Amino acid sequence: GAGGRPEDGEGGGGGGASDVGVTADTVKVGAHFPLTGVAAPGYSEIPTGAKAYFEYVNANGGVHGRTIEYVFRDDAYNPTNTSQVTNELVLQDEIFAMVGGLGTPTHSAVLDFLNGEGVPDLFVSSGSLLWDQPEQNPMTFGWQPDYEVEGKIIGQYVKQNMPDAKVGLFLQDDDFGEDGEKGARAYIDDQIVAAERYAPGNTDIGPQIAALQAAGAEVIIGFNVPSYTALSQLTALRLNYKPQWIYSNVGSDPALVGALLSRFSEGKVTDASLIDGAITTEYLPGVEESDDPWTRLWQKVWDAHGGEGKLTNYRIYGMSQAYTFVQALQAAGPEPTREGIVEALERVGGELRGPAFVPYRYSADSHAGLSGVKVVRISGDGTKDLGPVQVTDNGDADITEHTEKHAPPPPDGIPDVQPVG
Amino acid sequence: MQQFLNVTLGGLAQGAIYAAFALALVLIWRATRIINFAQGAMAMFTTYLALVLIESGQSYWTGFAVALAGGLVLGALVERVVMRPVEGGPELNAVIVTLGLFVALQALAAILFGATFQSFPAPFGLRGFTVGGTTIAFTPFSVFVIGSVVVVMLGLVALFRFTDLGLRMRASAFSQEVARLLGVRVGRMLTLGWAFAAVVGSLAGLLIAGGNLVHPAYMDAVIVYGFVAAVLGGLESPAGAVAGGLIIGLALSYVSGYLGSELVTLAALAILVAVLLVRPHGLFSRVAERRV
Amino acid sequence: MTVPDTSQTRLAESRSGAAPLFSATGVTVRFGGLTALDDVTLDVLPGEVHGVIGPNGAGKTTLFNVCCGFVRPGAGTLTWRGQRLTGLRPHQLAGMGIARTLQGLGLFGGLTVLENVLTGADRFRRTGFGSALLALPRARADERALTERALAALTEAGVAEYAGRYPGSLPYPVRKRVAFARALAADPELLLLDEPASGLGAAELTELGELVRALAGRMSVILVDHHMDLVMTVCDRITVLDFGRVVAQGPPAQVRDDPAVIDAYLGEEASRGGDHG
Amino acid sequence: MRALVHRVLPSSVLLRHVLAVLAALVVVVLVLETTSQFRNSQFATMSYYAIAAVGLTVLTGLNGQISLGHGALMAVGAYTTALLLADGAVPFPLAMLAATAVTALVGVVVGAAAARLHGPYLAGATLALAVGVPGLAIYFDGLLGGEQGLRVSSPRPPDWLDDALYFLTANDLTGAKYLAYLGWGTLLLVLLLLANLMAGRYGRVWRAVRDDEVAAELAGLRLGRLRVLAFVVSAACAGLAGSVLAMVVRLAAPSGFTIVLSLSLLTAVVVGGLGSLTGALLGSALLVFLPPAVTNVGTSAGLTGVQAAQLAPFVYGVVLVVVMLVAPGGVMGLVRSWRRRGLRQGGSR
Amino acid sequence: MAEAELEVRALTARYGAVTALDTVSLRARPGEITAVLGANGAGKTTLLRAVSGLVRGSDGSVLLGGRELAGAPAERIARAGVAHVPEGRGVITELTVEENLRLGELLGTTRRKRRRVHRLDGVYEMFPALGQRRRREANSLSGGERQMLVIGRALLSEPEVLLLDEPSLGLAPRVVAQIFTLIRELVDREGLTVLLVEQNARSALSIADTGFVLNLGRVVANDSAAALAADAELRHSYLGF
Ligand SMILES: Nc1ncnc2c1ncn2[C@@H]1O[C@H](COP(=O)(O)OP(=O)(O)OP(=O)(O)O)[C@@H](O)[C@H]1O
Ligand SMILES: Nc1ncnc2c1ncn2[C@@H]1O[C@H](COP(=O)(O)OP(=O)(O)OP(=O)(O)O)[C@@H](O)[C@H]1O
Ligand SMILES: [Mg+2]
Ligand SMILES: [Mg+2]
Repeated sequence: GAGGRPEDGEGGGGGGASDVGVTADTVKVGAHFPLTGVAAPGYSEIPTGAKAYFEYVNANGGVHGRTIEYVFRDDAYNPTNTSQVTNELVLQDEIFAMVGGLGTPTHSAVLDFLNGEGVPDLFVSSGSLLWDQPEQNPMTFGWQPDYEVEGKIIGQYVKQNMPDAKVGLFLQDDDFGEDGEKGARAYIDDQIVAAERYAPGNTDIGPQIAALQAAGAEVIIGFNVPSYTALSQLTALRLNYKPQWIYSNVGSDPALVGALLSRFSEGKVTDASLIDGAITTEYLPGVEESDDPWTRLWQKVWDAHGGEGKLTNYRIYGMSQAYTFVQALQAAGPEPTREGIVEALERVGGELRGPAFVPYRYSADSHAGLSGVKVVRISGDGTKDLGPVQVTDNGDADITEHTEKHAPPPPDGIPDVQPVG
Repeated sequence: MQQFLNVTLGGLAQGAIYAAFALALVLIWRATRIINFAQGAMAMFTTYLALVLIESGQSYWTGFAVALAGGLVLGALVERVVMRPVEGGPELNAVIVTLGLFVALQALAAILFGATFQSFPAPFGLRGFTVGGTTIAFTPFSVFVIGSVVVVMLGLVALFRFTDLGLRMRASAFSQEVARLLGVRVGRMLTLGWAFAAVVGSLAGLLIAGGNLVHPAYMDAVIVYGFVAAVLGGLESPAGAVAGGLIIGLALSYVSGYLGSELVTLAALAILVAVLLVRPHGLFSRVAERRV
Repeated sequence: MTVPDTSQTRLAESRSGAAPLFSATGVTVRFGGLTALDDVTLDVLPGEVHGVIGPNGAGKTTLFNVCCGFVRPGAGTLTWRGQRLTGLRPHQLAGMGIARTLQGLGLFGGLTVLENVLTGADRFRRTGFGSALLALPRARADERALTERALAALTEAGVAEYAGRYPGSLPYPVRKRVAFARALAADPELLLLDEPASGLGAAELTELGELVRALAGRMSVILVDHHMDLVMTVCDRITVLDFGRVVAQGPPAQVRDDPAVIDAYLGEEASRGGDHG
Repeated sequence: MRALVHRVLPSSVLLRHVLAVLAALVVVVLVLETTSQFRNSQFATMSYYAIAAVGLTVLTGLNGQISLGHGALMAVGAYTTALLLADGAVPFPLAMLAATAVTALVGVVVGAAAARLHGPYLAGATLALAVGVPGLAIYFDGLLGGEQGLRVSSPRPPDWLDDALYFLTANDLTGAKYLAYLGWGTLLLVLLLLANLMAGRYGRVWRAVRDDEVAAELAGLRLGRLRVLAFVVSAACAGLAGSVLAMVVRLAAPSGFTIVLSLSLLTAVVVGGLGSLTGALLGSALLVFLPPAVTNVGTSAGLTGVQAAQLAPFVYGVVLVVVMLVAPGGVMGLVRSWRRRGLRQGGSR
Repeated sequence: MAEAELEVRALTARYGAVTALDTVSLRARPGEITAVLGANGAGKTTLLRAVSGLVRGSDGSVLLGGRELAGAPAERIARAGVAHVPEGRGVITELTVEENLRLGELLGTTRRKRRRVHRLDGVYEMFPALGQRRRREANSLSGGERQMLVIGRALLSEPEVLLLDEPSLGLAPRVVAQIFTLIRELVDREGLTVLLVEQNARSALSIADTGFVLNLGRVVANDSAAALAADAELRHSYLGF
């Protein structure tokens, strides 16, 4: 052979009952998250949630008799680091799959590598549209509803319920804001009077809010991260500007932001929970809905296997992703392979049901994640539904109501998906 | 018009915060000829100290006082333990030590206090004043911020211009050996310089945190603009620091409000380069340089 | 102190008709309200040693600074070999053939003695950045030529044995000589020496005098110093500055006895022949 | 006299450096062939840090100009590479050259502005550069891909090389290893050129300008030009490093070029030993190998993932402080003083 | 008057492997000028630096009026009344002329033990060049003006012991004569103890009372100034005149 190789090389990642990262009694998966630095607050809780759920599953016998080993590493939200830690995860830790790697620019850096190495790249923690490119990136799957879908549903809600309102957009200056804007404009392009963008990291957003106020926006749709929700509320407070706020799911986490803002009252003066009355979207039951059976499950898991701290929505997010991965692993059968799990997701992913109100869009042609959200109003510690759960897809796809009832978790809290063929 | 007013006022309030931070840098520069990159991290640390106290039920002002006192102690401690050996050595070594301190303190805060957002109370109202029926982006807290900055600036000017202590501190900073020969307790001066600067830094930290979110890296943006402001003003001059802070605050606010927030960092670069090309030692420096 | 009396061999008189190598005419410098130089005129003939003396703050170093382009005069002109110099910049000097030592030493602490002197010879380099980057043989030959010059200068200054040392570790007189060698390595036609003798002991002073005299003839020297017996013995002519003005000019003997000079600069005792450090 | 000249100027600089580089190449091959793929990828990472760090050594160590903005210059190189490699028409060596050239050009502009600045003013201006330049990528998001950045398809090993290496070592040439070879090949080349520069006239005059401006000017050195030249050389290295980074990371995005990167480079240079190329290499190794090692130690000591992650920067910061306190001359300073002590004890003088 | 005798006993100082001072003992009496002479590198500067606490790690004993100073930090020694006019660059160039002088004055007032003899105005009178440049940064001064500044500053600190390291360096002959006269007057009037280091042995001995000659870090001669000046052998081998 060329260079004197033996001819019968054993091919790439596929094949063989025991694939990389899988042993007789373990499956190793990994992820990258910002655990230090500016992006760490909040996001660093996600992997602790996932870890807790995996440990819960392991304590209950694992998946096909295998326990799940979960390794997550810090990338400080810096793509250069992401590339390094992903190398470490894939080449050194030899993970079977990447599960829930967080961030658009960060995960972009390892997209080619993971696909090139044939590592399943499941459930990226970002609503970017990048993860849904099955031809180019066959191993990569999105998870949360993408920002465009969310934008569309919010847009339609505004169109139907506030048809005459002047709308301002408050956008993070990256794909997050861009995709959300695209979705919203599909419905309310004519209502939008201003679109203000903030650069992440620049904490003085006074000028943006002042501009929205000057443009006379009565409704502001924010595609922003939680800290900017708080900043936007505080800035508006300073200006005595009281539009109807609509925040994307990412930025709203009522438990977090609400508690934050109410705490300002301890110093002096301000009102309790500024964020009360704001509108947002949901696709998972949150920590505040404490009698939802899913939330009860998460609480149970967290109490038993969590570390320090309380259950938060970030942790629920991580647990939900972990739950989805357990489903996928079950579907991949008793001898999971990297290709097998991808194939299983493509075949049955669309039918999987779990903590989310809406189904996934997984199929051979689509690696897009959850298909919709419901619009809710933040009130007190919880939320009130403003409409039904709605689903749609990217582009021109219509928005339809999702009528299927949200099923509670299985009694033991562990999914039971049958192996695919 | 109203937007212009609000962008301006917002810029002023923000500028005052940069100024507060720049003042701390100027103080430490004049007293020890070191740029303290750990200033922000030290301030963050003492702010957390205040937060812990406030959370445990103490009043804001108790927290405030303890944070300032904590700054004093931390500054002195840092000088004594880690800065002392590098003082008078190559200037880069001091830079690296402060950078290391910065990284370590930030990580330590994340370990001790958690890498999460926490809200920090403000002692005064956060709702803008109402003038003739419209609310402007200027709050009682902004007044407090600007007032504090002015007081600190005047204090520093007085310290360096009129007091013997200020003269001794400067002498120690410029030439340890000569200062020693003149009976100046150089070690004590350097410690004092760091301690004072850390107090001013802590104040800046509290002012930034007030009515805002804190997390271990919340000072990062301010460090950069505060440093830029100090350099702009000429590092030697407290008035320059305040002017630099306000210029940066206002300019960035206008750029952000009228051109786009993504241009803010570029604008800071452009302003700084433009000023330094004309005045390589900042706006307020008076250098009658004799080279030979 | 005994400097060999070389007055017999001095050529200044015979050359006085020659065109000056360098001249400053009507130079005036003000710093704020202070007039450091006031209409100063000075000619340096080829091969002569020209002393400039005067009280502290009289403007001697400033005059050097003007000659070197560090200070832009408010009025007046500089001429180099009959050509008027305008917009002179310090880095041009070496190329023109003018070298200067500093009142402080100005040695490069991070360079060895040899490297220090090599920078003095830098104007003779022929190869550029590209050949240095690739370390072409050309660059090596160039370096070797420069090193030869530098070693020659070091030898002339009597400090070749210290070539590999760093200046910081050397005794003061040796450092002085190294600075001197660096100036010599540029093979100047005009050498400006600013207080070359300060801090030197008696023995070194003598040797310095011999060295300067040995250079005279090969190049012109302007010498500023407060050591009167050095100045008086090595200089062909002396210009005396006081408060930025020229108060006397002429051969040493004449200047020494000028009452104005005695009054402003020498003082009674010194003029009686006492010298000091 | 001739004898003296020969004594102080040992035989051909080029020959000496080429031999050293060849020896280093052998070591690199040995190391890369015997270590795991992951280590290979770490070495690839180290190579671009090191290229930038040796460049910064020229600027800061030799010429005394502090730069807190080299990350921004790396960004220029990385984006240039990303743009050129985008449609696959440009071969990657050409892209690397172009990245170097473009960044060098940027270096001319930045260096010209910086040449008049000193100490903290230069630090401030370059810090603003580090923070400001990534903003460009967001402003021109159409061309530069905004926050998300540009993806880079990193070069794949050509078959002949794969075969040749297999023939030699019986190891496959993986992507990671190829990139590591690419990075280290580039690094060694850069080291060769910089060592040439440093040993010759430029190293000398740069140091002279650093030590005493006035005396340097009197010696006929043009301060401004030499400063700019140092900046350009250093920027070219940064650009090349950015180019390698883009290929190794497969992405050029603003969040990859934060101020942290610039500061890391500076710390690498100083901690390794200011002014020494070897020191810069050591410093870069510290940057790459220390944090994961600490994290792993933390995890095996029973810390949770999050705590272990926070431990890494903590330890890194402490190491910076401790090195500066214990060895003000950096690691190389320490080595040098050991060697000197060894000599003295050996009684060889 | 303060009668502070300065006594140095077996002082040894090293720079790395170089022994710059080798068991040097000497005594300087109040009301006298004690000259320390020797060629370049003899260790004169090191001696003064060791006395004023700038050289770390020296052995031996330095007594001021019987009180041990060796090992004390420089600032304490300065406060004890030892003023050191260092060789060369003793001005803080970034401060103004007046600020430099005020530092000396500050030390003088802290010392409080003596009545103030010197005032800022007195210094300006003594050195008119400084008076005209009060508000200028010392950086702008000429070499000689700097030297005047340092001497003036030392006087303002109201010392009991004055260590002068080549005070004539860079000064015009007339000013040198003036300064030497001034020092002599001070010593006679106030009973100062002066240790005068000079390259120029002849002029130093002309105002000194006693003298010590150093060579390679050791005292090789010690006698009255007149006797030293008269010793032709000594003059030839160590003093160069
Ligand atoms: N850059 C400057 N700014 C202000 N004043 C200056 C400057 N340079 C020189 N001077 C002043 O000009 C005068 C002349 O200074 P110069 O250094 O030329 O004196 P000098 O004759 O060399 O004295 P010395 O013998 O003491 O060295 C001095 O009074 C000095 O204070
Ligand atoms: N910082 C130093 N490091 C190393 N050696 C030094 C240092 N300072 C002085 N020396 C050496 O110590 C010895 C004594 O030096 P010192 O400066 O005390 O002599 P000096 O008599 O004052 O000479 P000069 O007349 O030149 O001022 C000399 O050999 C000198 O080279
Ligand atoms: Mg002078
Ligand atoms: Mg001496």
